[in-house]
Amino acid sequence: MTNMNVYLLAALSPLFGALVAGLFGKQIGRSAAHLVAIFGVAISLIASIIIFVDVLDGHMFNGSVYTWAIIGDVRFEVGFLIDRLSSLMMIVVTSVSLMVHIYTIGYMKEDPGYQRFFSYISLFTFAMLILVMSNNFLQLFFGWEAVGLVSYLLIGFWYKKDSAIYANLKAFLVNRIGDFGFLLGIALVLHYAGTLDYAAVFDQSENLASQQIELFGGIGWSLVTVICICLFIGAMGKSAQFPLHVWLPDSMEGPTPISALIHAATMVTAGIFMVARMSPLFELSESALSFVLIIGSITALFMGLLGLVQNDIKRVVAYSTLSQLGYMTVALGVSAYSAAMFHLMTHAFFKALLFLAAGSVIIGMHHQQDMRFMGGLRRKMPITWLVSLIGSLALIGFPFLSGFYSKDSIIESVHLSTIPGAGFAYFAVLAGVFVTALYSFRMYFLVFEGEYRGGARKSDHGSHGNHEPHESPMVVWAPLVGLAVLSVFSGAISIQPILFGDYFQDVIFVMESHDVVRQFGEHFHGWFAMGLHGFQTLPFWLAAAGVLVAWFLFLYSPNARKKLTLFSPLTRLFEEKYFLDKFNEWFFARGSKSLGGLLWRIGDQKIIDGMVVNGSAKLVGQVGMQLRRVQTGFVSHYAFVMILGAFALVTIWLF
Amino acid sequence: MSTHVIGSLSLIVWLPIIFGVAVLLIGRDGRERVARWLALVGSVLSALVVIPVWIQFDVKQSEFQFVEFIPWIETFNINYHLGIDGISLVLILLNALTTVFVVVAGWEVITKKVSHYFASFLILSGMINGVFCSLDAMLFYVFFEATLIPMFLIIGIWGGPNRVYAAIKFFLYTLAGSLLTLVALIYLYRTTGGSFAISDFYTVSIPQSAQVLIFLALFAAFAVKIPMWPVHTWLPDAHVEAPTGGSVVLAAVMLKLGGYGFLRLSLPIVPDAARELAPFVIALSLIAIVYIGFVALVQRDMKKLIAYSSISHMGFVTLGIFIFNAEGMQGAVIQMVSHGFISAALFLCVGVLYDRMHSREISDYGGVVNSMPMFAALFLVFAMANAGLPGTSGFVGEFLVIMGAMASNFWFAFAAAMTLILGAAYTLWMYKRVVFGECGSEQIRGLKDVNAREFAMLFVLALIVIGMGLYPKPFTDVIDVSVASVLELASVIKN
Amino acid sequence: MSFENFTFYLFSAILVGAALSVIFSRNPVHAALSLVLAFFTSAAIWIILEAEFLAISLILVYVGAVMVLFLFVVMMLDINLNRMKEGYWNYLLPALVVSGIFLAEIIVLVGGRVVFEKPSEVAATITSEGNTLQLGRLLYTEYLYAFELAAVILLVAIVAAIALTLRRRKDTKLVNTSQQLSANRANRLKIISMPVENKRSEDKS
Amino acid sequence: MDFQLLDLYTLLPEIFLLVGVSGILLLDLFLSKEQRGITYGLSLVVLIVTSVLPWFFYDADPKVIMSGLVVSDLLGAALKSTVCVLVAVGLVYSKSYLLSRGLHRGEYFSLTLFATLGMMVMISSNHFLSLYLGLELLSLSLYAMVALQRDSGRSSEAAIKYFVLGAIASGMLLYGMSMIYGGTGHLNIEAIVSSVLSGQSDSNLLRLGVVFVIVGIGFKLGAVPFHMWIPDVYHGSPTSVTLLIGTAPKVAAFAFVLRLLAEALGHPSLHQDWSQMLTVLAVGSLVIGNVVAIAQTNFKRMLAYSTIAHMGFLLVGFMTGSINGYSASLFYILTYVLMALGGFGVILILSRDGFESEELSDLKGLSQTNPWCAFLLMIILFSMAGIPPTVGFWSKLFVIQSIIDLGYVGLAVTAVMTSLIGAFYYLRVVKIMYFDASDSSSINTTKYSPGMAVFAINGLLLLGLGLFPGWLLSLCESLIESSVRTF
Amino acid sequence: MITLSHYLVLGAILFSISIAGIFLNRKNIIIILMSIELMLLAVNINFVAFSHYLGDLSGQIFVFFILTVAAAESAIGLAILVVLFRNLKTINVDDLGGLRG
Repeated sequence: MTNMNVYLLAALSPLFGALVAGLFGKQIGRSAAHLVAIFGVAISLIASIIIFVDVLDGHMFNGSVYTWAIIGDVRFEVGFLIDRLSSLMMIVVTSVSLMVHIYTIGYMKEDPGYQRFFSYISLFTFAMLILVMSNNFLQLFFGWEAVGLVSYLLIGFWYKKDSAIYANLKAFLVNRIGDFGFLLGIALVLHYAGTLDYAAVFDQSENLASQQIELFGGIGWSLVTVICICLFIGAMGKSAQFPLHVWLPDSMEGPTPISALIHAATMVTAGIFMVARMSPLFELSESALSFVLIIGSITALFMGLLGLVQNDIKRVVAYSTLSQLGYMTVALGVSAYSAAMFHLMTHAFFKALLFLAAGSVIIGMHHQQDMRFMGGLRRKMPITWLVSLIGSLALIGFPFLSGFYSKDSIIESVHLSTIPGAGFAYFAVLAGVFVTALYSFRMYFLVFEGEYRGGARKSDHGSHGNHEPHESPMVVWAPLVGLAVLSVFSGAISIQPILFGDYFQDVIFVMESHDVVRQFGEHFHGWFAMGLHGFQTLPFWLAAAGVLVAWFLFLYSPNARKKLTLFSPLTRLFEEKYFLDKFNEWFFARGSKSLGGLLWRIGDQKIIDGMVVNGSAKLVGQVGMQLRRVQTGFVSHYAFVMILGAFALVTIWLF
Repeated sequence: MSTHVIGSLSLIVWLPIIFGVAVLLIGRDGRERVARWLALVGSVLSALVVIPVWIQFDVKQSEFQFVEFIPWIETFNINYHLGIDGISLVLILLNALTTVFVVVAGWEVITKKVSHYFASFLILSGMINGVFCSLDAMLFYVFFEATLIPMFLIIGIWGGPNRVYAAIKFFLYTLAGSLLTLVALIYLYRTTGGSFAISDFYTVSIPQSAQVLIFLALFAAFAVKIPMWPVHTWLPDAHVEAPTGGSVVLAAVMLKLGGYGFLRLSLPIVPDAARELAPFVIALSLIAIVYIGFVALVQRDMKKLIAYSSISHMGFVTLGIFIFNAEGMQGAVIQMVSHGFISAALFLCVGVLYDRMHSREISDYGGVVNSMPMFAALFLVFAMANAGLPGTSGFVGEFLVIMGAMASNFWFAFAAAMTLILGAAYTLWMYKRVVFGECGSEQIRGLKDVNAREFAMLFVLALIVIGMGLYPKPFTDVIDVSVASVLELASVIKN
Repeated sequence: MSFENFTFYLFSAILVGAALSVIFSRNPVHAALSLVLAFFTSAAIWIILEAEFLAISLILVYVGAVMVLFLFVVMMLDINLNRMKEGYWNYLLPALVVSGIFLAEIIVLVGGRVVFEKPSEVAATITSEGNTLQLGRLLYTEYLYAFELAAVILLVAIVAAIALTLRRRKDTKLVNTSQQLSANRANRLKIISMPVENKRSEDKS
Repeated sequence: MDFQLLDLYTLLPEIFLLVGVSGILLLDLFLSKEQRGITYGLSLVVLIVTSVLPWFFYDADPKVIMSGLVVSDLLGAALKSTVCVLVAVGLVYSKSYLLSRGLHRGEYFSLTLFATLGMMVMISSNHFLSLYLGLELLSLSLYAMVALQRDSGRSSEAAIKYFVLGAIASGMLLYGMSMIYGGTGHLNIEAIVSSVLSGQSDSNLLRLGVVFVIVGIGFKLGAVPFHMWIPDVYHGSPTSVTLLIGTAPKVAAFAFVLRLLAEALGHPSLHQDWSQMLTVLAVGSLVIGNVVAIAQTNFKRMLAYSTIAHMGFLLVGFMTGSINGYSASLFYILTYVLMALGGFGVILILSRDGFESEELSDLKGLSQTNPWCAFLLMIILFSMAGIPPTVGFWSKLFVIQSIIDLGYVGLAVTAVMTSLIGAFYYLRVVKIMYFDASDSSSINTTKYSPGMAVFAINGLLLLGLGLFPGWLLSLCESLIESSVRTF
Repeated sequence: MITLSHYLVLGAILFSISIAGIFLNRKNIIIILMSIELMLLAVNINFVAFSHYLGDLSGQIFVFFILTVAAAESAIGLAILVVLFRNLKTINVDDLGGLRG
């Protein structure tokens, strides 16, 4: 049990940092706050590494920390499940988080909410660790919602900005839609399995698979399919899968480190992690897998397309993130969980890199995010340029870079898969490769190559409009370099153990008939060979074509773009994001408000209050006023009534 | 079961009332300070006397504990019969704490008829404890009804502009419900052959048709009190017009009388009817959860919004009770307690704003965080708790009820889970409009952040809310056996 | 038709006629006189019923005292007879319908059952002593309590009537000499100070 | 004829009262206006002594005396003293009101005492004749008292209405009594009972008699549709007289109803008829009383309608014909008169020279000008509305309990639902006192006066009885059990 | 042969006439008072008749007291009427609508 202390240390030290920075931030000052926070995360990283090493030695842990509640026969526990999956996630989370912490020192230097920010990101790290270390659904949900909360806080970090507070509300609500499904999934699990503990649930997975549940008028649904789809709806929210992706681009209103940490590297991958964790359930339902696959491929392709028309540098990266999350989801759909996890890891590094680099550009540009006013930054920000290039290449899957290994594995897995929807998915991921290259290098060329176009907007920038772009301070670029290194090498060194070794052997369960990774592994002859082979594959040439087109349109002959009127309806469609935002705004936001107004004004005020409650009161009052008139004041009328009363009594009772 | 003639429970019931009367007598005009301090001492002492009971309470025992028995009206066998189980205990605790908060909240805000104000709350608190302790149906009813009077005065005297309408509506609405209950109780008295002891009601067998009528009569009172759709419309008015303390007690404790009534009377006394009519109640609860969620979305008045949110949350309580399983029922009880703290806190937050701005309109605010960061942080905790965020007490109840509902029917859980979205939507949208953004006006820029009194109050509440969310086991343990015994009683076939 | 029958029907007819006259005559004096007639005839009927004492007291008390009082009040109060006639017939129909049905109902109930019943034999046996003597004995023995109460009631009537109607006239010119004598300078003449009026009138002009 | 000296002992309260009132009447002739206080004081003394006397001369077992005209029992003793106390308290309330309105006269006090005597006669009567005479003694005194404020058109109007309707009601009651006499051949209650029991009675005549007796009772209590006099008389009379009419005579009327219906006509064959009739009267009273009260703006008039409603409740308990029902009704009437006493009393306390303070709006902001008074009135109002912990709740509860015992659930529901309507207008008064701002400077805000002291006791008694109603209820039950026979 | 019923019917007729009188007279209170006297007369006829046919004198005693009380009642009633007339200068029923509602 000595390990328990390490686990607790890993989980709680960021919380400690968060609390200190948050509650006492004002008192201890800026540097003390960031020191505490970084210290907390660093300890957590070290602990994670220790745990990782321990896990590699074969020490798994599944146990409870404390009992949350006992309801009837069900024990709700808070506990840890430390295995290869969670320890890998811990490393990813803590390392990216540490980089982001360090980077923040420079990025947020002048912000008045400096301590608050550190508190939030440390808190986020804590929440994410709770999520990944959980050994049961309840705690998973705790972490799940907690990261949502911190994401809400961070997107709205600049609470004076209307767009920011709009975006954070939107993010929270869209996530809540996902959580809605997720919670239903948990409820189903609890009801049918009688427990929320992963291991106990997985033990009963066969049993669950054999059951049916009636949802609509007597038609039986496979229970496990319903559970998995419900759970996956949660993942769709958190991992921004179509159509619940709408919050992610808007979340770029938050400070850039957040975009890197939350909206690229860690939080959005929670869904992927969760599905991988639930592989013993998902494997039992082909329908659910197909559903996952279709959603993933739609996201992978169509969200990438949107990246083509964005001008905000962060939004391009955001759509790229969406697209890459789609790739991971596709991998999940074809049961290539390990490939998904692999891509998750590499993506965490290179996407964090890209985001932070974009942040660095933004710093250099004095918080100018519009790419149309950039250009030629290669000379002015050499380090940023270099790491961005590396990141972009990794993203488009240039051989030997980390992205190449993970993405190619996914594409290959899809190719090999036979489950329904795989054909479409294969097309989508291939097309996605071209699109990825196109928007990545569009961004690259617009930002770093060509001439600097920033002068035009000088007047807009008021006080510091005259500043030339400059390289960022070291606290900013040092993490970039670190991440760049990881982006280059992490793929090559880890593909063997993660995909084809036995790394996920005990953690991820894949049915024999679905095991595309194993089939793919039969052709695998080491990372180097794969890299070399990469130059001959279709994806590589698609990517190259993408880069070329980008070069042509955005660097070589910008005027050619204007001639492409053919695509203008498409451009509009992309610019309006398939009109999804407008639809949501109209249907969900406006619709529920008018429904609420209707129910309130008509239902509550008119019918219940107006007619029934006040109506009856008014009725009684009016009857009273009318009856009052009977009391005319004339004594003969009174006598009349009395006599009539006597008359009535005689008549009724004696006849 | 040992019987005391007089003991801790009497202390719990009568101490606040005695202090209330003392405040009334001592705190004349010009002696407001004395009234305040006496009220504070009274409320704190009343809360302290709960502690020994909490400690001595045997969580394993399903019988009523701390029983006291004194004949009261011997002709009709009406007795002063007190006793508690776990469900009562947690609600008593809630009530005792809420009273302290209310006293603190009204400390410097109330300047008119100070002694009356504090006395009303103390007396009310004692009466509510009385409801939770009563084992005699008539005693229960007396306390249940008597609570109307102080609340009526609180709303009417210290309330907002439309307070008269609200107070009278509150009174008559709830009275309308409970009058039928009275008839039902007397009918039960007759059926048992002359006993008002609730435990005798549990054992007497009643034909099904009578059970249904009794159930409906009891339902009338408790549904109005809790309140359920469609008899909820008194609540928004009462909440909006009541002074902060009034809203707090109303939301935090008085609504719970309804839920408590269901658990203590409806289910065990007429189990067959309860089971037969459960789908009906569940339907109403679900309508409440969803319908009211939508209605809350369009409210422009903060208090009204919270009031509607209360109705929606109380929908969880009735849902949890009427799905007849341990998760649901425990969830319902936890939800009652947790909602007590959360809604109290939210109303206190609104009160804090109202004291400064004298407006409850959401549109009058905006950017409060700029001038009141501390307040904004605390407010956020409660807003999130109201939205049912895990880690806060608000989650526990909703979670358990949804879990319980799933055992009953997928679609019940589905509709109940809608609150995840709606609750977040209306709460956070309000939070956004009130707290975030640029300062809406100069007045907001000049707002002072919470003072020590307000901070202490809200901070303690925040600790409770988070504590209950992270570690609800102490609460669930206390109510576990009691819920089990209610369930057992509710599963008996009596007709 | 025996004499008894004849007298009964005759007096009954007069009684009913007089009663109708009471309610239909618009002049209250006529009504009062009709009522007197009704009392007389019913006294006659009571004599048929061998209640001589009551018959006599009916005439003494009612005709002698009560009806005189009525007439006195009628004459004393200045009543506008023309207004008495307005809207008189509007209520005739409901009055006749209700009282007609009422009558029919009562007749069915009380008449239908005992119409063939013979006069009780017992009734004849007690007549030897004389009605007045019997009543008197009862009144001062068994009904002493009631008798005393009746006395109290009459006392109340006296007190009430005096309290209500006896009054000291407000417009009397009676001089209270003691009050006049006790007057002094202070309460006879009151000097009050008034603001000067001139200035205001100057302003106005 | 057994003329026993002992009988007179038993009648000592009545005799004392009569002697007292005669003495006062005489004495008053020799008193100047300034010395009227003596009359007042003496009247109080006489009442108080009279209220004590019954307890020395009652018989635990009902004993019939005065050749069957009077019954001496526990119930009679208790009610007699209650009546005396109520009248005395009423006088205390009225003192300043009477002074300021020229009613502080010997006639007023002697008529009050005569009325009291009438009530006592009613309470202990065992014979239709004494019932009738007691009733008339009471009524005649009251008619006169209503008109006693001679310069007020309003009170003379009220008096004539009261008189005309009262006389009609007496006529009907007598008609009914004559039918019962014809049906049974007796006027003595015990003789009637034995005649009914032996089956020698003529049921047609008897039933017709019952109907008319019900009319008379309905009028006395003010039950719909014989209630029409109540609002006008309550409203038009000087408030002190309203107080008198609204309190003690109700107790006497209860005894009257009890003697007539429960004792004389309590046989199941008759009970069946009159209980149904009473039910109709009760429901009508509950509905009309409560509903019309809502439309009132005058406090006295509102209380008048509320009286009608309360009498409905009383009849609900009475119609059961069971010991439980009678005791519940007795409890109801006793507590009701306490409430009515306070309700009218507060008008007297708050009135001053030239100002009646009888409009509801006169009570505006009473909680600021006279908080203690407002608080007490609030207790009274909540008690009238039947809200625990005031005694009004228990009185309603016991009545409902008695009818549910016999299975009249529908009637019980009607009763409670109408009392919901009733709650509204009582609340409105509380609202006016507590929630509205004071705008009337005319209200008498004197905080300490004998009336105020009595009022405090009165209000707190309602609260105290609400907390400990048991003893009064068992008292009522034993009173009823000791004197009402069951069939 | 004159039976009890004859008298009872006569009483009933008088009673109805008095009721009709009360109904009919909206104008003059005095006539209403007279109608009430008629009603008492009807009652008295009943009592006397019953008393006669039952051979029981208590009925007649009752009538005796009714007469006494009626006299007292009339005195008070007329006194009130006088007071009323002094105050309002009318005894017309239709003018007595000051208290209503």
